[in-house]
Amino acid sequence: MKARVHVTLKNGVLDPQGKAIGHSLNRLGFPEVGDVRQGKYIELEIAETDATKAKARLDEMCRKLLANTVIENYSIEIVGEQAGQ
Amino acid sequence: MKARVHVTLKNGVLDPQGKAIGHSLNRLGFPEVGDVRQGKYIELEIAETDATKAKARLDEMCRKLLANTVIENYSIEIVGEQAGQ
Amino acid sequence: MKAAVLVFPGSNREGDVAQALELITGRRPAMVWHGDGDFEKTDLIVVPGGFSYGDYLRCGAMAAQSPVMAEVKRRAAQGVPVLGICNGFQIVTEAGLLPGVLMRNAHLKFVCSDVHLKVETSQSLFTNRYQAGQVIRVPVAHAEGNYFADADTLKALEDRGQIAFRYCAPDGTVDGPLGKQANPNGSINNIAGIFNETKTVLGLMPHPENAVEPMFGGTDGIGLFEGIVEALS
Amino acid sequence: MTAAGNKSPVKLPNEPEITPQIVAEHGLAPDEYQRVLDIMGRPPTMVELGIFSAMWSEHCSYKSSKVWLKKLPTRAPWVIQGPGENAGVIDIGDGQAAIFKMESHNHPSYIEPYQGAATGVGGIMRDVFTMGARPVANLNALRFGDPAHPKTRHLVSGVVAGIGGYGNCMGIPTVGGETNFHAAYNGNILVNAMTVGVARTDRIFYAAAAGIGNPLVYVGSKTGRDGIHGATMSSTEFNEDSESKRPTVQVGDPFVEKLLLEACLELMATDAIVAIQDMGAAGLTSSAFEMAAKGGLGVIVELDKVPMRETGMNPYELMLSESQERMLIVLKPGREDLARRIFEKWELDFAVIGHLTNTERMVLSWHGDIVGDIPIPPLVTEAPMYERPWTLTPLPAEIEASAVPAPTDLKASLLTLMGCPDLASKAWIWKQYDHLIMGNTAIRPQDGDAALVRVPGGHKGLAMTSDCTPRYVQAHPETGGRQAVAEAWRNITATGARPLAVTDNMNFGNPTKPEIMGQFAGAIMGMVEACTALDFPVVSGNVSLYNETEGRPILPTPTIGAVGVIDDIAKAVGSRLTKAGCALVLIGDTRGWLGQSLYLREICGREEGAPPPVDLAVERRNGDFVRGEIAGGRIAACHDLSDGGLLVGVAEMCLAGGTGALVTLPANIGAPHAFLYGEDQGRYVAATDDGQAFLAAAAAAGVPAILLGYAGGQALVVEGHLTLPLDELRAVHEAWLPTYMNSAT
Ligand SMILES: Nc1ncnc2c1ncn2[C@@H]1O[C@H](COP(=O)(O)OP(=O)(O)O)[C@@H](O)[C@H]1O
Ligand SMILES: [Mg+2]
Repeated sequence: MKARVHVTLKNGVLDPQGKAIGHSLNRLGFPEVGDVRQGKYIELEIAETDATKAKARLDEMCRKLLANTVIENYSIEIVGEQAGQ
Repeated sequence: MKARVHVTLKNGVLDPQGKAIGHSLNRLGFPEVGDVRQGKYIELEIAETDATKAKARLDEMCRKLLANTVIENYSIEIVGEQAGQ
Repeated sequence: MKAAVLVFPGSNREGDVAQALELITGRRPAMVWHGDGDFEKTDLIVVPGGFSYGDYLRCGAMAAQSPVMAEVKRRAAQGVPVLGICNGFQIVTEAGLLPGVLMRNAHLKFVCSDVHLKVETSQSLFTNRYQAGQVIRVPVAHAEGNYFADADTLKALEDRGQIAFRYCAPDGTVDGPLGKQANPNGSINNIAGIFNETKTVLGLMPHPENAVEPMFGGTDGIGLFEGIVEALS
Repeated sequence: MTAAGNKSPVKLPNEPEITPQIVAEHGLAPDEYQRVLDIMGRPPTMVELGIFSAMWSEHCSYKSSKVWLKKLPTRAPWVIQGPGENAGVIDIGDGQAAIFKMESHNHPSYIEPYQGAATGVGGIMRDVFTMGARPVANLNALRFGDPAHPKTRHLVSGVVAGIGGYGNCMGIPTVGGETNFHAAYNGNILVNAMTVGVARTDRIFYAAAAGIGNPLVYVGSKTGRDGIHGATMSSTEFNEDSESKRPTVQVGDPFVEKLLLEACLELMATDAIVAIQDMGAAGLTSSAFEMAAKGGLGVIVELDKVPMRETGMNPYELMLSESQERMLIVLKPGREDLARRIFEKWELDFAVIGHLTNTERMVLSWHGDIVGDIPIPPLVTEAPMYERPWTLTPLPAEIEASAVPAPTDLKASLLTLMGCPDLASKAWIWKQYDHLIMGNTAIRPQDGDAALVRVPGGHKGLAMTSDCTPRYVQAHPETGGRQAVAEAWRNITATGARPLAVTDNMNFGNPTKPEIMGQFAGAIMGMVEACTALDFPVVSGNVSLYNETEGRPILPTPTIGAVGVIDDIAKAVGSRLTKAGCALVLIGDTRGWLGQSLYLREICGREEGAPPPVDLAVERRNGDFVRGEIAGGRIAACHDLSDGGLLVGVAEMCLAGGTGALVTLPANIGAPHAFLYGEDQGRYVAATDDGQAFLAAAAAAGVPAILLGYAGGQALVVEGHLTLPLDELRAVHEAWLPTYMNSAT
């Protein structure tokens, strides 16, 4: 199955990339843009058919590697059986 | 309002990051992980109340700055009025 | 003194630090491959600079999970000194040996240049050859050296004297616009390097190993290595 | 397996008939296609057509340039390998060799600046380490469009980040280069990357295959559909469309290349390798072809064994993919396991994909069927070669100094020049490059005319530089070609090193236009003269043609990369003025040549006149003298004079070392602005402890030299004309590029 993981910075953690993007957008003629935060988006193919099991495993992956829980939150989404293209 | 943008590599474009993450997960005891692709996830606050207008502006932002359309696709999602937390 | 330098796929300053250690200690350090969960007993473990695993995902994240780092953590807990330089700082931080995190430079660009550092304390095995308040010049070369820690952690670091080096102007100024200008990456409180609580683990972004010969970057980095040698022999 | 002979290969499902349109899309002219039919004796299959197209592209075949390149001098007693291999090799003594080359990635960098530049750096490093060298330094020569052009900022930012991203991750210091801006590059930037490596002279690896039956091994990354037909693309002119029909861009993976470097060097330390060749432009096609052709052998490639990144790839894609970070190796028999272990340790793909034959044919098999079968020798011998018509650019009229107005304010004019895009500090660029890693960088960017890097494990230093003054070449290609070589030679000399050899990167417009071909021819003529006169052979190089947009060509840009050696690096000098009290001596004749000068362009707004002439005998005499004085320890700092002339040169020395200077204009110099800003060639400024002794030595050597003044203080002073505090000068010099890059589009 396929899973999607979002990794985002916790509130209160400075996000230099997001800030720079916001600045650039303002400068490029998008004054309406306020706060910008940049995170990561990861798509994974997983050889597992049980969604609950998959979710538990993904949780472990996030804690072990995909997110740095000192500064980041993560969220997991199981997309379904379809093979990724 | 708040918007979410996903920027992902086009099909067929090499994703060194995703590849390395996949390898690393396999090594860390997650053999079930197959293909991994990494993208960007951007949250923006926008001073705009009309969702259609906002979407058009976001499209422009993506083409101008947020995505590199030579190798990346993007998708835009308007989340609604709520202030970002 | 016997030192070990870890080598991960993508490490690239392991040669530089090995060369500096050899120059100063007269002894070639052991090079330890990342897959080796067990390696010879050593007096010092160096985690060198580079782009371990391409610095993909987060700098140091993948290397921090390697078998060799599990062993490093065990030995660090027993008091074996660990020196993490640049990517090594990122790795030991990701591995939990030091608090906080190294984020993308505030200007988002890689930066390679000489910087000035204020030595915050001479009371450590790494800094005993320097005076507290002394200014030294060494290079930095990184894209993610923007040290960050939450307010409580930061306060604890400051209160316990765990700050090792701060970026400063050539005259030692850390505060104000001069201090801000001297900071190459936007790190909080101009932090360039920190200790763990027992001051047996040092992580720093700058490269003292590239400042050990007069013609090749100056000699201000020598003190760090000499200090370690003295403390450990 | 025997070669299929005349038997037609198997057609693949859905394989189209070759139509004139398909032929044209492959960049083959009708007469070229006729030649394909004659060689094959039958219509080619798609994969065969693709192979002809790639091999006969301008990029791989040098069909327009070969007749001219042959004229370059390539020999000297210290040349181990001249052009024709992956990189040039020179002997630097003590059993060591320097291996180096420069290569362009112009078109890809315009389309996708970060990845285009990054993969350019990756490619040139592979060219060097494939020969057994560990890279010790990178350089890059960049030409961008007008800073005011809407695309320029984005291109600068992406290209610089890409070069840094790749080189920094590899751990190879990027120590030098050059960066110019000119509207002629608006639609066609130049990204020329150079790598210098060091190897033992008895451990150099070549591409020529040998040993019938020996296994052909593929290592590195998997093959994807990256940049298919990149080689063909870089051989055709750009038009408005090419942005929309962007081919798949190659993405670089510097992490994998770092592993590939270490794995290759580890394998090279064994005796397993017969031949090795990186997969660059035209990927598997050109690498397999070149190895077989150089060895006079044939090869069978079992394409289904190639490691693939994507499903459903076909032979055509596999042969033409330009996926990065791949190498092809011919192993000695029985060494497969040893090699496999090394590459697997480094987590790289390894596959035996074929073997050598005695047939002189390239046979491609796909799941047991023969899908391609091409005779190798005619592909090389029958490759198109053109003597394209050419008309030389006439020498423009000389511009007398009296016809050029003096500045109303000397100080303002100096500040304008020091802050103009071509002369402003490029620190914003080179600070994004790790120029210190490896701990061997003795002269950093901006601290000398050439970068100086210690040869690992000794006291020798390698000096390296890249130079070209395109506006001179445009005005008069022969003079410009001569000048580019002379400036490179001079830059190396100014550090105290002996200039040894050259790599070039010939960037020009559409060669089917006689005036463009004439620029090429003229530049080569000038280079031939200069390389010959200065004993400065060309050992490697690269040609990039069709650098035009909408019919507007770039300035002709024959970039010269050069390498020299100094036996005792401690004796080298940079251009930093650090010692107050030193005498400043001007070496070489000053006529006050303002034609094509930056003064004329930046202050008077005129790009006119004949470029400064280069007298090669004088160049050599002056340079040999300077080098001798440096060796004798009588020079503390030295700077060659080029862009901007004398006053700019002195200002750069002051800024680099943080010491001011007091200059007193000698009598009888004519117009001061011509003396101060003229770009006469063959000149240096040297700082020396004993000015009088120095002048006497110069006189004895027949070298013109005059005392200019003294180092000291914190201002640049030209007595009676100018007093400029260094802080003010520095602010202007350093502000332009960061300010430009940080300002809104
Ligand atoms: N793209 C670049 N990459 C690295 N270094 C550069 C680049 N462009 C300029 N530099 C450095 O900036 C300095 C000034 O360049 P340039 O004016 O071309 O020098 P020179 O006139 O002495 O040849 C040199 O040290 C050069 O190596
Ligand atoms: Mg130059």
